[in-house]
Amino acid sequence: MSLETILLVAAALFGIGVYGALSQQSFVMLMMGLELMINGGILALVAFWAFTAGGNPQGQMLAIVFMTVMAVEMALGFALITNVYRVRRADITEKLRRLKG
Amino acid sequence: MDMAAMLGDVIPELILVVGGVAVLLWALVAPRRMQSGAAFLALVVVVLATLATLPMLPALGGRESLTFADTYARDGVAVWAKLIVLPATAAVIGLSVPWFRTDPRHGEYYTLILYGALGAILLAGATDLKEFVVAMILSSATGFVLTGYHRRSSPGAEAAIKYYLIGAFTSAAMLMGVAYLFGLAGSTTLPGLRTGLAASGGLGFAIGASFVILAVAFKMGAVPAHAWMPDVAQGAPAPVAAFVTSVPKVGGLIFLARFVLVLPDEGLDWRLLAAVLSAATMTLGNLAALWQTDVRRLLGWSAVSQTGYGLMAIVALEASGLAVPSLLFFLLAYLIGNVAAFGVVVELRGRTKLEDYAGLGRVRPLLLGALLLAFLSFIGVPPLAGFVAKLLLFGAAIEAGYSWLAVLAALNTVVSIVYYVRVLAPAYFDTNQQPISVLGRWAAITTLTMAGALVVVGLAAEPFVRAFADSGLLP
Amino acid sequence: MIAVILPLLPVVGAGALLLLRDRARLVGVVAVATLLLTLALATAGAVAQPSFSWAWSPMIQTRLAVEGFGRPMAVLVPLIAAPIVAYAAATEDDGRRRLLALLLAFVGAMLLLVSAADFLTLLIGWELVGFVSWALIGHRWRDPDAVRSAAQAFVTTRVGDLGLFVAAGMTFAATGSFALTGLAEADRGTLSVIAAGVLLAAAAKSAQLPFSPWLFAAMAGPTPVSALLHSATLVAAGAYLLIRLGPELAAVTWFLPAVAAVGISTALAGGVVALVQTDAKRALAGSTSAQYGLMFVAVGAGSVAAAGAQLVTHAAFKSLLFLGAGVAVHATGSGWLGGLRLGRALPRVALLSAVGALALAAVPPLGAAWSKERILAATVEASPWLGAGVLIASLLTALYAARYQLLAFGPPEAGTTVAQRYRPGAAELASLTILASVTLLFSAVWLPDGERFVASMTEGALEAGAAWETAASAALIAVGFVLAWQLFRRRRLLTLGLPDRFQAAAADWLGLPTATHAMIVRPIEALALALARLDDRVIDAGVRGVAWLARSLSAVLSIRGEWTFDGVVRGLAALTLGTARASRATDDLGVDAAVEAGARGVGVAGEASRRLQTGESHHYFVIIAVGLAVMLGVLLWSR
Amino acid sequence: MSCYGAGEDDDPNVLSAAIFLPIVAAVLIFALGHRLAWLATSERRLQSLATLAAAIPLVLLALAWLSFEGGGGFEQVEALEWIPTLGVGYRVGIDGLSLPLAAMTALIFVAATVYPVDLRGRGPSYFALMLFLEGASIGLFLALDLFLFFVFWDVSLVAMYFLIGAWGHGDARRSALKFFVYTFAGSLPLLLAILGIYLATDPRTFDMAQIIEQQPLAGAGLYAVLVFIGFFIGFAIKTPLVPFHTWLPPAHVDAPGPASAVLAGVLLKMGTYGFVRILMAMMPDTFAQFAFPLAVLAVVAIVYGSLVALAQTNLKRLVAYTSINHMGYVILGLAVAGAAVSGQAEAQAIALTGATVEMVAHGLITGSLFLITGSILARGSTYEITAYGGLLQRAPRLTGLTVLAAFASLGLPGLAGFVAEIQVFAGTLAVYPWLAAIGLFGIVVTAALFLRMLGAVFLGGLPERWSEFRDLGRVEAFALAGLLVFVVLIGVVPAWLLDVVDSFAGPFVGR
Repeated sequence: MSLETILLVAAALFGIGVYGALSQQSFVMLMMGLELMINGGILALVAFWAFTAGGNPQGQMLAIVFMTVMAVEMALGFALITNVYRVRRADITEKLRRLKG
Repeated sequence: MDMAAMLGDVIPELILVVGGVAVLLWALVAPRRMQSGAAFLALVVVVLATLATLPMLPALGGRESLTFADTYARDGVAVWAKLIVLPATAAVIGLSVPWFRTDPRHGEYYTLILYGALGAILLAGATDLKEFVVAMILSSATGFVLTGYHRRSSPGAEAAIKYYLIGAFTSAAMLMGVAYLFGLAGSTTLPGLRTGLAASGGLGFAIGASFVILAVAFKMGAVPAHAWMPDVAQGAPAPVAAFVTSVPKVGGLIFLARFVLVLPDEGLDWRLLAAVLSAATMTLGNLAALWQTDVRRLLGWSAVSQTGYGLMAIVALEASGLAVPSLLFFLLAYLIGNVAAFGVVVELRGRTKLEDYAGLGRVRPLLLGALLLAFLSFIGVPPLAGFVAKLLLFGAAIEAGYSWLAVLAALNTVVSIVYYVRVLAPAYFDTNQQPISVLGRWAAITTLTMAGALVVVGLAAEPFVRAFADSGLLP
Repeated sequence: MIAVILPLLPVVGAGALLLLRDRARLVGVVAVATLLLTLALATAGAVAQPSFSWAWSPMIQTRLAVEGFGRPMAVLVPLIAAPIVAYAAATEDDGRRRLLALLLAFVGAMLLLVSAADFLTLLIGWELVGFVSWALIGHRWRDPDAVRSAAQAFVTTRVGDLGLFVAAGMTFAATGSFALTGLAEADRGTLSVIAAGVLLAAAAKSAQLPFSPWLFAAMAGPTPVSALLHSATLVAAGAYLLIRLGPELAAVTWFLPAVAAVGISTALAGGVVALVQTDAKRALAGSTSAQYGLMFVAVGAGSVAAAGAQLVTHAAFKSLLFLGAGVAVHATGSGWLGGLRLGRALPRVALLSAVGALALAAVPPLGAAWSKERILAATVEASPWLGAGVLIASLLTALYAARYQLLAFGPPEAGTTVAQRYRPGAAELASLTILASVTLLFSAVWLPDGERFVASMTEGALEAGAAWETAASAALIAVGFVLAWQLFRRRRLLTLGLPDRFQAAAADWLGLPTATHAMIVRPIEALALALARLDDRVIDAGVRGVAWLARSLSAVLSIRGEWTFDGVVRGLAALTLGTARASRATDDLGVDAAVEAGARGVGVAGEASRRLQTGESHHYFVIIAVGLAVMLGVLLWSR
Repeated sequence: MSCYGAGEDDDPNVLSAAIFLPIVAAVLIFALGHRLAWLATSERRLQSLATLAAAIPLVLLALAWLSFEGGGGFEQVEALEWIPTLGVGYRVGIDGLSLPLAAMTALIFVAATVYPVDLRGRGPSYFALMLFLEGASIGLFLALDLFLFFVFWDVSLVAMYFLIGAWGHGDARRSALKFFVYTFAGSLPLLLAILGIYLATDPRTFDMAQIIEQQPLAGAGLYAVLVFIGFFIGFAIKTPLVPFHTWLPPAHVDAPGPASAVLAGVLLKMGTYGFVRILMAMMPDTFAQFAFPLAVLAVVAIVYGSLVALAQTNLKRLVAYTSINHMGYVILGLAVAGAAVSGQAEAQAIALTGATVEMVAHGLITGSLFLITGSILARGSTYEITAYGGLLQRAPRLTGLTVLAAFASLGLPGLAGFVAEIQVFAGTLAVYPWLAAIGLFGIVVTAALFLRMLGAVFLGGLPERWSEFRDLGRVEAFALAGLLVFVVLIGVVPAWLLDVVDSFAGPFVGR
């Protein structure tokens, strides 16, 4: 297992996430896309930490920070989604086109 | 380096943290009629934080250095960032009081505001990627919630979700970028990056840098992650709009400045990148603002274009002595003007249709005056603060050899006149007499104070320019 | 100091008149008194030769001086003006006060002109004379024709003024001052430019070809106005200028011949016009051009003295003739030479006018004859052809002088009687008499000292003519008279038996006015109109460029359609298409306001960039993705 | 600051007072105009008060004129630090160039303020704007600091925008916007150019006198050219020079009479003033490079302006285009003065003097012409020349003053215009003879078009509809007379003005 391969996997995760975010309409799918992207990031980070940074503790802290970020964002995200669903009965982005131009 | 000394470097931040909690507790315990006491409390917190900041001014003997193991800067720029953000926050609180009076439970709103400000401040001081990420999330998260604060407002919800989606998307990219930078440099602190990156370059590095810059662009509402700005401006509660469209920019721009300076010069041409972003942002913002019929949305787009102007300072960093002063002065002038402009909207109970402003001059001459000053300052008409800012920005760009950017900015300014005048002309020339109901003293006072500040800062620019010129930008 | 008071005095008088209430007698008295005072002052000045200079600015000195040929002119102007003003006071009822005031101002301006010792002052006087003449010709302002004629006269002469502008400017450029005396220092090239300017100015003012027609337009003014501007003021200025500057400019080789050429052609053409004109005043106007033509010839022949003498004598008899014609017109209500013949009706006027006619025809021993003879002598000296021309001219002169007198004041046809509508009052007769006696007085020039006196006054030499020349001209005059008398008896004098159309054309300066109107005025007006249209929708490449940019930008941004990755590719295709469309659009733009077009273009771009904000989050994601790609590109490409 | 010459005299702050008293008055009138009953009730009272305020600078500048020594260099300088970090200072002073222009400005503003106009029930704002604009305009001419100069430059645009938009007629708002955007588009290149020259100074300063001393762009090559272009665009739009003139006619036609009097009389001068004060003084050799093309442009403006004016049937457009023609004379004179020729110092000085006098003369003459058009519109409610005729019968005063102004404008000797034009042409003939020859053409056309206008409007038969046409009121007549008196004074005894101007022009061209 070399750094490159892991980075490739990470990139793949990220890419899939991006594609999901771009192609999907449903909020849930979108969130999953974002989730994947973040995971790609975390994976890349850990790989770097292990291979190049030589176990620099900053890396671990960073990883923790990343996970917190993920948690916070997801929590917020679903809160906002439920709210917009309550107000607008919207579960896909298509239905939110009032603010435009 | 002992803990106490280090804590001494972040007293204002601590005050905000503690204060935020205090406000939250108040909001939980206080009965409904006392909710607005939270506002007062928050105001006190802000004032205390400001007072705690003053002694850190280099001019007043504050020493400039990195602290907490090079993860946080207490240099002139960071101090001034606080001194720009905190008054703006205070003003926003002033605007919020009458706006939320009718809202039964809104104490925690002020906690969010305080933490939003804290996020911007931390971002402005961050010299470490962890710090950066945390600050970004703090500021974004509060921003999302504030935008959707009116739970029953449909545009509010829509704006919030859109703001969130773009934020999440870019922050995901940010994480990837941070990971790469850490991987290449083997360190997360900016000084570490400088030494670590000096050797490297190449694709990985480019990915790292651009992903991080993208995230910052989102925070500032710069192309390509600008789309949320008009939506938020239109959908969010007016005071929140004033806050979210301006305060985060302080953190974003200043961190960007710190960040690009550690990128190796012989590596990537970050100046060009910043110039391109600046050009695209100001142009798109102005063009899109041209035909808006909703004043708030118009302000949102103009906020985008303003970010573009601000980026000119980044382009000139270290190539012109005017760069740092122009950066700070721009932020100062812009925040004042933005709060003043949104203040008028607030005072008009959030009236936002263009035609609602016709004949404003006859009924509310002072409000029109405030709007006029704000817009003229955005355009850059002397002797208002905005003019000095533009002067410094243009000067910095020209000195840095980016005259084309200055010329483009000039052309954009001409375009911007048109949409500002589209609001002002009917407001002044029309003479319809129907009374316009307003929100009340607090908002009016705040707005007029801000408008007055535009004149004062413009005429008495010397102390600021001098101080800005003397403040260091670490690392 | 006199030098300053001299031109100011009449102006002050004019001001006084405007303050007076319009009481016919008083006004007239004041006016005439002013002129007499001026006359006395001028005579004193002519003797004392005062001069006065003052600084405009540290760089510009102006100087007034009664010197050289300015001396006789200074005397002549008020001398002639006084009787004319008296006549005007007596005859003109509508706006008398304004008319008299203007006439006085006219005299003042002319005096300023003749006492100018530098180009700047000269130019000032020159243009003021023109301005006052505008006001005078347009005196009957309710009549649109009068207004138009006034404008024509002013503009035409102003074309000439440009010559003086150039002359003044070049003098300053060459010598660093405007002084007339500076001409000597000017180098050849400059001097010939100056000469050209002076000739242009003089020709225009003195109604030489091709400017002559404005003199007809000037007829729109009341009779006294014509009388004054034909004799001693406006028209005289041109000849005066040449007489004053001729010697200095003679250094330019082509100058004198050119002057002579202009002069002789005008003399002949004017003679023809005067001969075929059927309107009394216009006939006289034609003769004016002709007579000034003779002065030009004299200058061209190098004898300013003769020219000067001619100018002075002509002033006297031409004003006399005009006033006479005025009376005739007044009497019959029309100037048509076919319907006058007031010999019986107005015997005294006829008699006085006859004096003028004889002078015009240059019958010895009148002063005019003397000057005419000297002119002939000088020209024969210069070139025989010129001499021949002058001889022909004097034959024409004799003819039209006789024709005019016979048709205007000749014996009426048997049986017809002119209705006695009007009898000239004492004032009119008096002024006529004065002018006639002045004309007669000038005969004194034949006296032994006349020669020297004229020479000293004009500061020029004179050579006596050979006997045969005198004889020849005398013979020609006789021939002319006889011919005229014969035609008169045969009732052919009015038409000279010419076909009407030819006569009409010839009488109207051989169609010159229509020509100039068609060839100069119309084109300029057309051009002006065209430019004005152009200006209303400016086209200038630069701003169109902006329009183009804006529009193509808009075309680029206005790409709709689903934003997916291959959508971007389609986008690129659409971009090229859009650009093409945009450029075509620019051509369609055609000729509407460029600035507006630019603005509109930006506006369109604005619309377009709003479309970018579709409101759909995943579109925003695409934008971000593309932007990110671009950022990466910039970073990588820039290394 | 040694370069201030013989300034520093002991009755200080006259100039600052001239700048700021009207502005203070403006603020007061704006604040109290509606509050104080005795003002709000009577517009007449308000107007006379405003006129008094507007007259203050005139008096002060007259004092300054009396104590003016004309030693060359700036006099009566008042300087204080403003933004020393950037080398910005509040510096005002006078020399032979700015003093006449400032005085002319004050005079025009008095006439414009007292001139009757339809206030549309918002008198206070109107007079406040007028006074504010007066202060700004005077300040612009007195400013000795590029920063200050630009401040006044932009501020005056804003004020004029509101004047046109709120009290104009026809499509006023659009014209006002066009004016604002177009001239602002001109002011930004100006700003960039100012920065360009500022960044070249060492030590960094906006102080005009120091920049003139330093000549920072001497031999700066392309950089200097770019800066020149920036200044040129800025000033050419304001002047305006063909082809940058398209904002002028609509702005004038739709502006209220007094406003267009100010616009033509004062604001246009800011452009030409900038040409001299900044371009010629601070980068002479670059200017010399472009002197000839500039002269050509000027001649184009002269001929073009006069021809287009000739074809106008709208009284106000006609006057507007003659302004373009006259500004052409000014630029021609400046180009000649700045040209790189040797041994013509005399002619160049006279050309510069002429150009300066033309600025003043055009201000007074065209100012009064625009006021007159305002009065005519107020009575006849149309600018169409063909609609009028024979007004002399009903309105001798109006006619007399118009004839005077018109002939002054077409350059009749004895009036101010001639004094300027003859000097410009005398100078030009020495340097660019052929251009001068072409330019002279404009003089004839101007004569033709004014005579045609006079004939069509005031002479000939009186149409029935104007049988009740009112002559000028006393106030109007006085205001116009106040301007035209100086036209005559300058025309008959020019020395008092020419001496002052020459004290600047002579040394400037090194005579």
